[in-house]
Amino acid sequence: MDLTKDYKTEFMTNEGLQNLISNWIPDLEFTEEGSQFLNITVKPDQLYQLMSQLKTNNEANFDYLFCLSGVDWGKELGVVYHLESTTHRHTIVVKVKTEDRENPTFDTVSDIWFTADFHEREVFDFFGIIFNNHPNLKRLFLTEDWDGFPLRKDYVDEINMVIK
Amino acid sequence: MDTNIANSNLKSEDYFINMGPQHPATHGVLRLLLTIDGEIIKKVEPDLGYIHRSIEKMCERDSYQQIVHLTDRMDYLSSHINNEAVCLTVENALEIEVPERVKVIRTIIGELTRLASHQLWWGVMGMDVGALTTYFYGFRDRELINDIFEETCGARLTMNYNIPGGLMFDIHPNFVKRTKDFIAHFKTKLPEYDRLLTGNVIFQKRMKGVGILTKEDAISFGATGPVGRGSGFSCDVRKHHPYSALDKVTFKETLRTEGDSLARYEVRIQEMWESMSIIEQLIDNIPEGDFKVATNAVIKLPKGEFYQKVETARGELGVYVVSTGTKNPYRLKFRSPGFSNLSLLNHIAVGGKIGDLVASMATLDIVVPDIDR
Amino acid sequence: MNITLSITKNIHNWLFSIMPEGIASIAEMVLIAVVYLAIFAVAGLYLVLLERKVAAWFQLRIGPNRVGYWGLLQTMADALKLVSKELTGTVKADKFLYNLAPYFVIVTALMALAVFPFTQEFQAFDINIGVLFLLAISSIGVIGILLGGWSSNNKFALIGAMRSGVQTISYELSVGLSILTMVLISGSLQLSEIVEVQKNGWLIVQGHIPAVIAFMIFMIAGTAETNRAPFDLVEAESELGAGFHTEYSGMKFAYFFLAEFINMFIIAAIGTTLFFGGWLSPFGITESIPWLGVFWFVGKTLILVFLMMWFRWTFPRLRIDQLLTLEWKYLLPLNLLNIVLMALIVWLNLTIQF
Amino acid sequence: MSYFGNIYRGIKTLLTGMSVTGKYFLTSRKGAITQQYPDNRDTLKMFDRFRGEVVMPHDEVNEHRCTGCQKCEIACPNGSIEIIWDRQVDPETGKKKKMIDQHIYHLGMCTMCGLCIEACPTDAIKWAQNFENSVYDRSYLTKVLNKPGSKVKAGIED
Repeated sequence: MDLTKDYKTEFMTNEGLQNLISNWIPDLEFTEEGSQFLNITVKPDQLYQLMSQLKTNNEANFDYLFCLSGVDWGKELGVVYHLESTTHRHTIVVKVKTEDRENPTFDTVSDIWFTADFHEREVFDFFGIIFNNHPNLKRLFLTEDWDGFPLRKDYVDEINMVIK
Repeated sequence: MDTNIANSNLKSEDYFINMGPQHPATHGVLRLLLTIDGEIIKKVEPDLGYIHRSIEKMCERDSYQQIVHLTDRMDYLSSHINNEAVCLTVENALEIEVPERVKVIRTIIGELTRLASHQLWWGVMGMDVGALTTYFYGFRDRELINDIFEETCGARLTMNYNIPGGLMFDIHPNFVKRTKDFIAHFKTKLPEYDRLLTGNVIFQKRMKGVGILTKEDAISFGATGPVGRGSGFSCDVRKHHPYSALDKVTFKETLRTEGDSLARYEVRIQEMWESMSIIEQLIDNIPEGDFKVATNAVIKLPKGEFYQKVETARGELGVYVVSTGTKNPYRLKFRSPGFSNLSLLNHIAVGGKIGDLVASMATLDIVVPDIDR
Repeated sequence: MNITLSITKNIHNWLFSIMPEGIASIAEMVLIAVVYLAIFAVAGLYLVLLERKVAAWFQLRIGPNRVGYWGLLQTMADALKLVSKELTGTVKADKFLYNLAPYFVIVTALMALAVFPFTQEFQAFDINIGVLFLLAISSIGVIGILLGGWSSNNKFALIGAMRSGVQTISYELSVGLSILTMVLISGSLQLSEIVEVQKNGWLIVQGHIPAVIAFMIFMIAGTAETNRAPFDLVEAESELGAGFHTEYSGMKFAYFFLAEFINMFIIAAIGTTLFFGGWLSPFGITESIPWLGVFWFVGKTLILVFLMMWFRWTFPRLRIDQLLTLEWKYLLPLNLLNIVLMALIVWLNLTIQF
Repeated sequence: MSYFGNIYRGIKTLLTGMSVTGKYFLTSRKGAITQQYPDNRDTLKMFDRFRGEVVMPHDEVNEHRCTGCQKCEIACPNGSIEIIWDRQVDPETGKKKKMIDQHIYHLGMCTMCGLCIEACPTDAIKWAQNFENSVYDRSYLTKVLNKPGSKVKAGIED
């Protein structure tokens, strides 16, 4: 097996990626403002379609999900996916947001990238974001009976949290 | 045989075993729920959170200088590299160029940290497969590195030597000599590691073909560091996204294609040689200059999002900062290598024996505080 | 009951002169049992100390050095501590079997000691089926381990106990067959006679190639029989915590622990008796001083014990299937071949005699 | 024949391993790496930069260098430092000046990060190399760094 093959670059610039991806799904938001990567904001119902295309499309081939973080933007809750292609070595950031703070729900990507299994459980644990079709969505770090979602901005725990 | 039992009317239950949170092989407070059939593992479910301190939430309250020391407590065996990750994030966001001297020193200490971490791993690895003596040989050599750290940084484990903008203080006058002495010493000891453990027929039998992870699965599980490279996933951040002085040195990224426990083991042994080579290339020409650049007393990152990845001894550590322009990060996420590496434990352990689970878990080199951030 | 206890003629005669025969023989047996118990409880403790010191020297450490000069009283202190500790147990344990198990282990270990000829006169029990007796006794010990693991109502202990059953039953074959190989050349099952035969040269020399092979198999299988590393799957610290004795504490744990070391001594003693001439001195250099036989016996035994310690502190542990592979695919076929080879050598008179 | 070859190679690797440990066994007298603490307390010297605990050096006339600027208190990530201060009249200049009453240091909360010492503009606090910090009660770990009756050295301004 030729291991150096990994280094062959069919690297795509951010514009190239933008052109490619915007053909798949209409009304995606692209921005590079305030970030070193190309950011795509996608609507929750289109998330799964976009993600599976990012993985399977040969030109994009984002096969490595290196970071999955939940973010509480104050009004909205969302998830940020950092993707890299191990063959082409380009990077992209996908964001998905919802204003529904009571019952935020996105589709799982754990069947596309196995690593998302644990990461989505972590996000569920700390942000209360529910992932549809996740195989084992339950609390990961906290106990089952924990009240609230600690990393949300409106979480209060006057006993254990020291506010400076 | 199995189907006969399943189809019979006999009432049968799964045999559950709680491995941990206090167990010699789980290296800390990791709890594994094992479902076993005799000696064969049917399912492994990690139960985490026994020492979760919510470092990410604490970071949202701390200033950028203060965040650095919290990262010591994540993966305490690569504390210097963790510190470096936060400092690099801040420096890149503020567009500060740190002096060459700082970059070189950071790289040297980073590689020493990697060496120390791998030495400890080697000792514990031997212990997990039942050879208790390795532990002491590993620690004997690690002690020398710890002395170097203690003399220069003031602490042996949680060093907190980096600050945004450089280093807390200059290296100790003895640093160069001690490091060279250590390299000379360790070059004679590392072959001994091979003779004692690697070549041993029992060890080879225990490791070969155990806990196999294919390259596709490694990428999909986000397995980085020696775990990913043992499966042929070229994931060395030092190679692909060089930081500090790593673009000035030549080293080989160790890749193996077998993906079994032995491959992961040998990648780490090889990495120790590479780390020593990196240190040797840098130690004689540490450039003169300042050890830090002045930063504002209150560091405010511009509005935006920043991502920085570094290669710790365990794999790729990512720092994802969302800043709103205040002196605290709005959201800070650590993508820790141990977390992703642990998630594949079930995948590689199912179908093996209990002994295989312990052996492959040892080659994942899990540090629990890194997972329970 | 007409068993010859030949430890010292004087005491024997004295006892029989002051008491009726039946009481005297019982008194003599009790006396000898007490003496053996005292000697080997202390000897076992010092074996533990030796193990700890040897381990320390292998591992660049100093070892116990606080209690007494050079740490000599360390294991005594440990034993005192263990005696004074609370005996804990699980609620749902099978109390009777749980309490019985440690005695099985320690009693069988001490019983086996009775038949060894430490020197010409120093042998409690010179029966003509000594080797067979040893094999029979040593296979009872595993019942104690199985009982302990089963009755503790602990899952780790159960796995450890089951492993122990598998392991001991398999390796007993090899121990037995390698001893049988030596019986072929010595022509007797009586241990004192086996030693007598070796006055013409130790059996490992007399039997040369097959004897060396038998010795190697015996050492491997013997290490496995005593559940010591690299065959310590029964305890397997990094896998099962403490294995079959997870739930034992205090003195009951101490019995298991002591039995392990006495068993190690027994295996080494069998090795000494069968291969290295027992209490005979090399080339008969101290033949004129009979009591020095004890020195030679213990010295040779300790060398073999040290070898087993060396194994333990160097090798990783085998996995359970590899353990069985080693026994059934390597040791057993080799052993059978070896017996044939030995038989041929004895038949064709190719042994080396001085 | 690979059956016997395997046995031969296996035994060879085992003997190689035993030779490594055997060598250390023979040289164990000088090779021991154990530190004989606490027997070696007299000779045990910590490195100069070792972070044991934060202290405030006082000179022979019981004067320290702390002006009470509270920069260390702000820099501390854990709230280990509390400064109780007061505005008092400086006897020399006659002006009102910020003076510390108590510089309280909670060793039990300290993570030895060193940010307070970095932050101090007057080098009033520094690391001490004492590492034997265990006490019988947690409250002993709360220390007042400035000695009773001490005052700030003349001429030190932040």
